[in-house]
Amino acid sequence: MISAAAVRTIVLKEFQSELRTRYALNALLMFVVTTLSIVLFSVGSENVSTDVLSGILWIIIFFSSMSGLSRTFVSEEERGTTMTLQLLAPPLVVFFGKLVFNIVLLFILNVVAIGLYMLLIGGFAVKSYGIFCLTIGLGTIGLASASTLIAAIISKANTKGTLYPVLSFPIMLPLLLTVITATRRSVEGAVFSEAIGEFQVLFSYIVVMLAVSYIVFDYIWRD
Amino acid sequence: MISAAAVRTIVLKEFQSELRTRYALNALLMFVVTTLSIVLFSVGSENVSTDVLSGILWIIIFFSSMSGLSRTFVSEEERGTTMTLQLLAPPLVVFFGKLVFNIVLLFILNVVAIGLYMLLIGGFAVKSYGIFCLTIGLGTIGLASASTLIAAIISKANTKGTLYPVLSFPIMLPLLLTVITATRRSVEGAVFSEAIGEFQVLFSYIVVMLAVSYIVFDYIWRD
Amino acid sequence: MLKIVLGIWLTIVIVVAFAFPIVPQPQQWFEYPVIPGLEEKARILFFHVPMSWTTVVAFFVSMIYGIRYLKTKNLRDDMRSVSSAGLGLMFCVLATVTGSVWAKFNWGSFWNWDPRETSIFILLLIYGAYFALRSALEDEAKRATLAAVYAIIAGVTVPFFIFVMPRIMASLHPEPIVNTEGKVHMNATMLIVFLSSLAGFTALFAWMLQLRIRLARLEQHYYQKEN
Amino acid sequence: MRDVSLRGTKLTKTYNRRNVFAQIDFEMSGTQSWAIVGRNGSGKSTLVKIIAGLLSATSGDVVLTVDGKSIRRDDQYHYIGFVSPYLQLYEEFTAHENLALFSRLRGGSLDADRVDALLRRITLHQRKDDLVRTFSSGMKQRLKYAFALLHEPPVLILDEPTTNLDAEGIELVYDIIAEQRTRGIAIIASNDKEDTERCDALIDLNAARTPDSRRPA
Amino acid sequence: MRDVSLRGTKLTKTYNRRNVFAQIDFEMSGTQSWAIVGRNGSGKSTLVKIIAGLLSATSGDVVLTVDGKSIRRDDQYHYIGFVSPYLQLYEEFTAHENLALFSRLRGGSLDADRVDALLRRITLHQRKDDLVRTFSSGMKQRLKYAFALLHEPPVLILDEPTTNLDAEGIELVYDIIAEQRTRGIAIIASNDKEDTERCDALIDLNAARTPDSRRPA
Ligand code: HEM
Ligand SMILES: Nc1ncnc2c1ncn2[C@@H]1O[C@H](COP(=O)(O)OP(=O)(O)OP(=O)(O)O)[C@@H](O)[C@H]1O
Ligand SMILES: Nc1ncnc2c1ncn2[C@@H]1O[C@H](COP(=O)(O)OP(=O)(O)OP(=O)(O)O)[C@@H](O)[C@H]1O
Ligand SMILES: [Mg+2]
Ligand SMILES: [Mg+2]
Repeated sequence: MISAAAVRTIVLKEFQSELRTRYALNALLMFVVTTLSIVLFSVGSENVSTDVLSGILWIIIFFSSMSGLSRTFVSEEERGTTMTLQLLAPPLVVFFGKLVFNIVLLFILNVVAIGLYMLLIGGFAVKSYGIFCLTIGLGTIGLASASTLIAAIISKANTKGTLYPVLSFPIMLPLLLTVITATRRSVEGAVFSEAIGEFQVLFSYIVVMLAVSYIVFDYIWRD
Repeated sequence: MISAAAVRTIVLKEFQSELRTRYALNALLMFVVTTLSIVLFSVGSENVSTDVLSGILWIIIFFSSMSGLSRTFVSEEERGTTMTLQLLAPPLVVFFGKLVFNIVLLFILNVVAIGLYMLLIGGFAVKSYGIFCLTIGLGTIGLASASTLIAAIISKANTKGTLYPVLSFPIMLPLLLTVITATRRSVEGAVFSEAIGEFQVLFSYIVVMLAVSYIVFDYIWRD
Repeated sequence: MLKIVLGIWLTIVIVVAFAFPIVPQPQQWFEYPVIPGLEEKARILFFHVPMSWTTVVAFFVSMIYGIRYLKTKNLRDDMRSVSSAGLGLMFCVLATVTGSVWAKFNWGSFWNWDPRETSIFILLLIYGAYFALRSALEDEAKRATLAAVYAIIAGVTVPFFIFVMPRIMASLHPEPIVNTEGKVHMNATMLIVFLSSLAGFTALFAWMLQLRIRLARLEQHYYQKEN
Repeated sequence: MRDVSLRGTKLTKTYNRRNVFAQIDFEMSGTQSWAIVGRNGSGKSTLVKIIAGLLSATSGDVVLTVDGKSIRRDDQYHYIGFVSPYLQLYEEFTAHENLALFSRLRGGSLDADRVDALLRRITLHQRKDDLVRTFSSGMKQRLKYAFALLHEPPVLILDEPTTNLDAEGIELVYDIIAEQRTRGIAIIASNDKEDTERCDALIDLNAARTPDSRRPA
Repeated sequence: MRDVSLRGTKLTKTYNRRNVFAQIDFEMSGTQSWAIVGRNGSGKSTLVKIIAGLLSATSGDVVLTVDGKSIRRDDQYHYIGFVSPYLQLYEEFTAHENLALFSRLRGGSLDADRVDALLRRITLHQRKDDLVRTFSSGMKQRLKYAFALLHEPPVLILDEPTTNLDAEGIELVYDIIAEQRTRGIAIIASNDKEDTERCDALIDLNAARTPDSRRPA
């Protein structure tokens, strides 16, 4: 049984800690800015297909999530506070606390990234905003739930930083491919019904991920 | 005065530690593979301009280095071994030890990454190898020295967190932009004289970085 | 005993696979029909598909033993899980290599992001990730647990690929023979050989797995003798 | 006062095939205080972690019973207070923020008075708004006691209770232990004779060790 | 035996405007052993870090003189041995690998015999090929002594020397201190009376504290 109050407390703690240390936020923004400008530079003048553009957008987001979200559990592990948390709250409270925090964090990140992206890259003009927003929303949640779970796993491993993309990419690929397609559709100005398939995939992906997390997190969290 | 023997010992220690934690081996290679395939997925079938291709190549390298090198000092700080090192060797020995290690690591990484990149992406065929190799060489050293210094600063930054992005981004960018241009030239088959400008930039970049490191490292390293 | 039977079985499959001619309108029982776009090259079907099939099987076997480990906490199950994954990785590489060699002759290039190539490549990545994770964990119990967990996570994402892939990229692959509409391009002979090859490879996998498990167990005993 | 009992049966812990200890049984109940002793590396911390549910035993199990019904592992945290050198609080927060966080997580809402009382008791009240990062080893150790006592746990587990503490701090610890014995079970794992001599019962891991396990000495 | 002296003049440490201690003077030399005492948070560790050159004082300075000539800060590490709870060795290496590394860094080459002798002395010889990560708190503490003694430093600084150690381990520490007094200076910062009572001289930070500095109590 999970107490909502406890979950909220965890989320708040994460935010407070984040504001104190600015660890994730900085890393996130740095990656976004850096990659964006590199992409900008390399794509430069020529006009690339919307395919590639929406692809690049999500790659940026994926990598930024790597530098930011991947640390949620790692930081606890490194500071040795995992044990403290285990003594304070049941596993699932911790998980959902972290999850919610990650979703919010990633959402902020996405808004920034996409804002800059649209601002800076001319070729990338969204036509059907309904699809676009829904894609961002579902994509964020999906990405966050997957990364939270993977982050929990790598926190126990030796090679944390490098391991994250290695583990998460195959898991997130179906998600990425789907959001990329959906994004492309929104740029090409498709009508909602065309993108319904993608949304079904995204939705079921989220459900499955959460279900699995619910079952396996206990094994990861406890030594 | 810096003892070469001591520097070598530090380098060896780093390698042993990397092998122990399987950083270099599995994870880092899988990392490159993953990153590459991500790019391949997004670029997919269609043929992109050499501009974009050389840009992408360095994005991959940048990410790999970020996930690998940026942690050289952070890991000491997190494990609380900074003090131990301070009691074992003078600051500059530590710095050059880490630097050499980073250069070697990054170089191996680059060779692998570039090898795979050329193998898998048809559009990316280097014409003037002289320029290409020199770019890789200088680029590696430059990237390594920059990340080593930044890594040192980050390691202390947990108290003053905001420093990281503000710092590393402007430092890295000029280097990246230059190597990307140089790489593009090599793919377009430019003659050496055309790329001389880039090389001058790269070279002076490295010199400046090392000079700065030499001066400031002591302050960073000591509390 | 088992291995002898298996040996004979596979030999027959191989011989038959290559010996029987491929003709436009098969009259005799020993003739294969022409599959448009494959012609003579169709013969690799008998090896290439079973391999990729075994890859998938191996992965799920590994996952199931993983789940069993989480239940029993018995390191033996983990050992089985790893062994299966190891074999899976091998078959995966074989399928990819045979596939790409084949692709070279059929499509003119070793690699083009065909859905099935992509899917097997992802399996390759998953296997790689699985072993990367294992090598990053020292404590046996922890390693076993997390590997199992990862196998499960990867397992549940596989179905998504099956659904997602076709939607986003056109296949160069010949009209699937084991396809959804269930229309079969093979005549009886071909199907029989194909299926017996499939069975043969699966049996081969089972046998090798059991070998590896025995080996691992012996190593363990040896280790225990050590200290 | 709640009636608690803690039963361990055939507890064995093995790391990569090397036994730390094997077949340990104990039955703690009522208001007893138990000492866990043994030389360095004998397994005190390991055993204590297993009892607290922070580590799973290789075989055997621990059952915590409160007021007649046995507690699921997921809920154990609710009945256990734990202090040890390898336990870390949030260094980027102040002493007060830490305790406030814990109090919220435990009770659902902040019990300001209790937090305040505890801060005074561990004599960190003037420093309550300084970051834990800036605390001295002893001050951190004191704060851990506040962490452990916040919810008045029926089971209090102390690993090396007096490390880093000055005379005054040690007195405080002994008070806490004495007080705990009026509330429930106190488990003390320590190398320091003084810490353990007052206890009612004792688990000696030097004795419990199985021959196949190597020892530092 | 080398002739060492360590002079501290007007040492003051202030953390964001709060004095930890002020105007501390001392003159250690020959073969003395010095005790640094004071309640939790009085500044023992801070002072000790400053003496070891791991932390810079806000004002005042420490001068280490060996065989008549004073040592630059960058070279101090060469003459100082340091043991403390907040010092960490490389956990991904084995005990032996750690010592080998240190020996190489210090001497330029591995002194196998010395490493071996030290491992025996701290009774970790059987465990020398296990990762430090898997060590118990006391085993880690023992290893730190090997780290500090490897280069037979003229100045040995111990912060809370006996934490985590069992009776046998504590004996070992007292031997080491006694031995150090035949070789040079021993500085012991501790909360435990027993550790410090044998010392020749004493710095009491409770006394040295300036009124404006807040104290935990
Ligand atoms: C790198 C190259 C290739 C790879 C990695 C590859 C991979 C695979 C995989 C994983 C399967 C099993 C999927 C399934 O059973 O549904 C498969 C089946 C098959 N492949 Fe390929 N393949 C490659 C090239 C080719 C080529 C060049 C052809 C023929 C032109 C081909 C024809 C087939 C056929 C006919 C099947 C069986 C159809 C079916 O099972 O639905 N493949 N391949
Ligand atoms: N980084 C820091 N920033 C601010 N204040 C600090 C910092 N480090 C230590 N202090 C303060 O300096 C004082 C002395 O700390 P120190 O660790 O030296 O105490 P100590 O004598 O070692 O205590 P203990 O016996 O508990 O180890 C404490 O009040 C502590 O809060
Ligand atoms: N993660 C681990 N992997 C392998 N061995 C371990 C691990 N943790 C502890 N050990 C071993 O288990 C034994 C007991 O460790 P533990 O920390 O419980 O000892 P302890 O009684 O607490 O000693 P101390 O008095 O020094 O704290 C030690 O020999 C240690 O090497
Ligand atoms: Mg212990
Ligand atoms: Mg101290």
